[in-house]
Amino acid sequence: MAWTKEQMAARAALEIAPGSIVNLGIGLPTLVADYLPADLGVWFHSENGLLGMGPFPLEGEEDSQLINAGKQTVTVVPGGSTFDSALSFGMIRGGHVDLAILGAMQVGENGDLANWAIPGGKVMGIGGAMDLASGARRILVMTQHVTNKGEPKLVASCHYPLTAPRCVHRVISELAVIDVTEGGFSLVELAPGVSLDEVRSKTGAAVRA
Amino acid sequence: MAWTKEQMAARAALEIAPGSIVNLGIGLPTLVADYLPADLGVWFHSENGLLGMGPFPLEGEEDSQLINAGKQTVTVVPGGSTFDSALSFGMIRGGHVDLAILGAMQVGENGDLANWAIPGGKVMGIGGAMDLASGARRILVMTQHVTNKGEPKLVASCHYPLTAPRCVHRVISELAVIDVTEGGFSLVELAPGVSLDEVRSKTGAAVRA
Amino acid sequence: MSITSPVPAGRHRDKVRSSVEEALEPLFDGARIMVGGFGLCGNAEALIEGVVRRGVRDLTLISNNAGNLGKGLNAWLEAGIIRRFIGSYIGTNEALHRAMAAGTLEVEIVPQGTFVERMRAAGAGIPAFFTPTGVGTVVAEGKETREFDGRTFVMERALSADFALIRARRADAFGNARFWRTARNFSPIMASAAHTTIVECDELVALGTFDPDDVHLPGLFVHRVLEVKDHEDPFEYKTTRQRVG
Amino acid sequence: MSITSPVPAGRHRDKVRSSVEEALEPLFDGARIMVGGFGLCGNAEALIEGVVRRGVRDLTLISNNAGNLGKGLNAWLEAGIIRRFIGSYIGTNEALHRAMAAGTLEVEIVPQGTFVERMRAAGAGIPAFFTPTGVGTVVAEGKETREFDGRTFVMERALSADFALIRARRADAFGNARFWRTARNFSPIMASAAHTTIVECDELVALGTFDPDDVHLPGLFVHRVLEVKDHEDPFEYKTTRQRVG
Repeated sequence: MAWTKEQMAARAALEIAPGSIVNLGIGLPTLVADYLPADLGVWFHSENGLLGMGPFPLEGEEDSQLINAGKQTVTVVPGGSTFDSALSFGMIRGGHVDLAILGAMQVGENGDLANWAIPGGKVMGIGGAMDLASGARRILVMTQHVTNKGEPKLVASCHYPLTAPRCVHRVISELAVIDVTEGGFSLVELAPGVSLDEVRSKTGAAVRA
Repeated sequence: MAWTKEQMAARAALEIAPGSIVNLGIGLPTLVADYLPADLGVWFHSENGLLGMGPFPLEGEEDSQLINAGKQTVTVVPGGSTFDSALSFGMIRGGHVDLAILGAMQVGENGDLANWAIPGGKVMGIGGAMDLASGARRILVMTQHVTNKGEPKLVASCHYPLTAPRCVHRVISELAVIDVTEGGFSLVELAPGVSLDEVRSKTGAAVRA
Repeated sequence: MSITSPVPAGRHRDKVRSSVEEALEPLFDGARIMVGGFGLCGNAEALIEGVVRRGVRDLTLISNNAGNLGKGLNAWLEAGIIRRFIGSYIGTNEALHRAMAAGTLEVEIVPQGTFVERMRAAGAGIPAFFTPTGVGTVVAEGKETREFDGRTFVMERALSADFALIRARRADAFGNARFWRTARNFSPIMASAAHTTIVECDELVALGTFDPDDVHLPGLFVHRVLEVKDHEDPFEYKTTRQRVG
Repeated sequence: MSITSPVPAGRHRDKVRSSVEEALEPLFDGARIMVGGFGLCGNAEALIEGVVRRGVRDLTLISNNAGNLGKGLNAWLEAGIIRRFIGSYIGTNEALHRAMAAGTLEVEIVPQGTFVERMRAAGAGIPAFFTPTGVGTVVAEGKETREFDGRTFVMERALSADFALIRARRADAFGNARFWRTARNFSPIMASAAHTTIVECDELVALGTFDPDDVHLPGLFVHRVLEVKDHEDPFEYKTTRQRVG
């Protein structure tokens, strides 16, 4: 049985080292924060200028000037700090963010990431995606294994416009955890009740087991 | 009669526009601040990270962590701010400092400035001199007209190592105020009782009058 | 003594303006205007509205977003006064999607970190720099790339503007400003990259109110200051958590 | 579920150290060490002294100055543990002049703005940038120069280090730090450019003491924190004015 989004988030949470700096992308990755032990000593970075991002505020305590990169109202934990965008992206590009968890449209077996534009589709913009993909020390992708149309998102070679080449280290889908290695995709673990054959049939490149 | 150092400073003070940002070099230029009307709205920048530098502190009020670029204790005026050196030199290089008043070892008739090293002499370092000379919008030099050995400091071509090429706009010495123009040195005014002939005889290049 | 070539008075006194109209007086057609804010957070709301009334056009807008939900900079799109937009994100901005589809607007999309670093470079006198961001993507197409220590980087150029419209929580008469939380974002950097920076603050305070160590934007980067007491400060997405227990 | 390649624990917890010796434990011979401060102002005095006792040598010292008046980093010069010095100013530093004359020390003198911008670049992931400073001087010799918009610039490279020794007024256990007045200078930039940043603070405060808007150095750039209650804080030139009336 494939993982739910919440189970994917819980699985992704296990990838976060104690005492690390983590940036969670918009959408699915945002859920990961809910599955971290409070005493893990993890600091969340939001590229709009916030380190030490806390959970959503209680109703009535929202501050329109305290938001995350998805423009959602958030809070700041004790020890958090705010700063301008130049410093914020200096943190990212300079390798001070240990882990970024990002969504994906396609991941190539060489680690290429495409997550900002579909040819012929509406351009949504780049935002901080390219900086995160090329700057964070480790890139974890969280994504559904196939598109709404059933097409593989893990592919031999991305044909969507790239966000960054050769940047993805690991992918967590609802079916499996898969590493990007020198030799291509390599299975790390399967969701309960999911077979390697199913993963392989839904992946657009070879998956080593 | 040649100007005293204090008279040179008073003359240099007239070069400072109301409401401008001014950086005063170490030594002679430091005196200029004493000759500015308080209501001129001038803000002094010190490249070690201070805007709105005030006068020396009263005895007993010195703070070892509040100094100017000459490492002298200073004060900060209401509305002043402190910042890191990257921002401070961004201000200089980015053209946000309207005027720098600097000392000189040699000034070339093309505006070249040499003020950091004498060949064969002790190297004192560069400090902020090169950034100021190439970054401030206007460079005013305050200097004795000749060296201790009687050699001209305003020369046809600098043979001391340059601080920045073609950067000096105006020179104030104890004898005269001289502009650097397309056509070389050009007299602006003489100190009282000083003759053009004296200025010319002590200058290592032609001086137009 | 006479000064034969008197220096013109500097721009660092008498900065306080008493109306939006007065603050925006120097704007001109075809100007390049930076507007601070991340989405609707930290927008100079009164100045943004004022620009439409001011009647300038053919503007280049340099801002991370161009409004959203019909708010903020959407007003400029709807008034048709923007010829070109340089920013990083479009998302669900329907007004911007419409203008792009209609072909009335040139759009240059830049990675957000490159966007702010280009402005930081302009403000700091750096004409160009190398960054890893965008290498191997469309962003690097037509640009110079280069290897340093075995990794490839792309050269990006400084990005400056004629004006920056900035929102601050508090400012003084010299233009020293402080921002609140994530409303700081691009604003202090844009202030450094523009020829004329206009700050709209919630509260104008006396010179000396700020501790020198706590000025987010030194007044040297600011040329006009306007107090605007009431702001809408719209929420883009108001998200909350359940109160436990 | 099992993780087959567990990620190593990050460096952002348990940063507080209880002695200079413990704080300096990771140092090694041949290390490149940045030391904050402008002259004697804002020096990490206890860490500087501790490095001599630590017994490492062949160091590259990256600091604007290298002490003065027999104080501060002069101790490193006198102990003979520096092989190379990168900074901007020597001035009346007799210990440095002696070491240079004796030929025991390589010295690289860099314009101060270029010095700090190179470190800022290293911290911000920028491998190289162009600056007007030094063009037409010995500083640009052997370096690539290039025209942008009719002006010539020189390309400078990022400058990083193994360690940064930083002095702060106050810091918390995550390493968030605040500086006092002009003691800030190069310190937050060096913290960003070093692999391991060690902060010596006058006062260790509880997490949450600082307003988030007023953290000068976010703890993300800091790896070890040490409280040192008593500092000499020497004056380099104590200058005063007369009390009037």
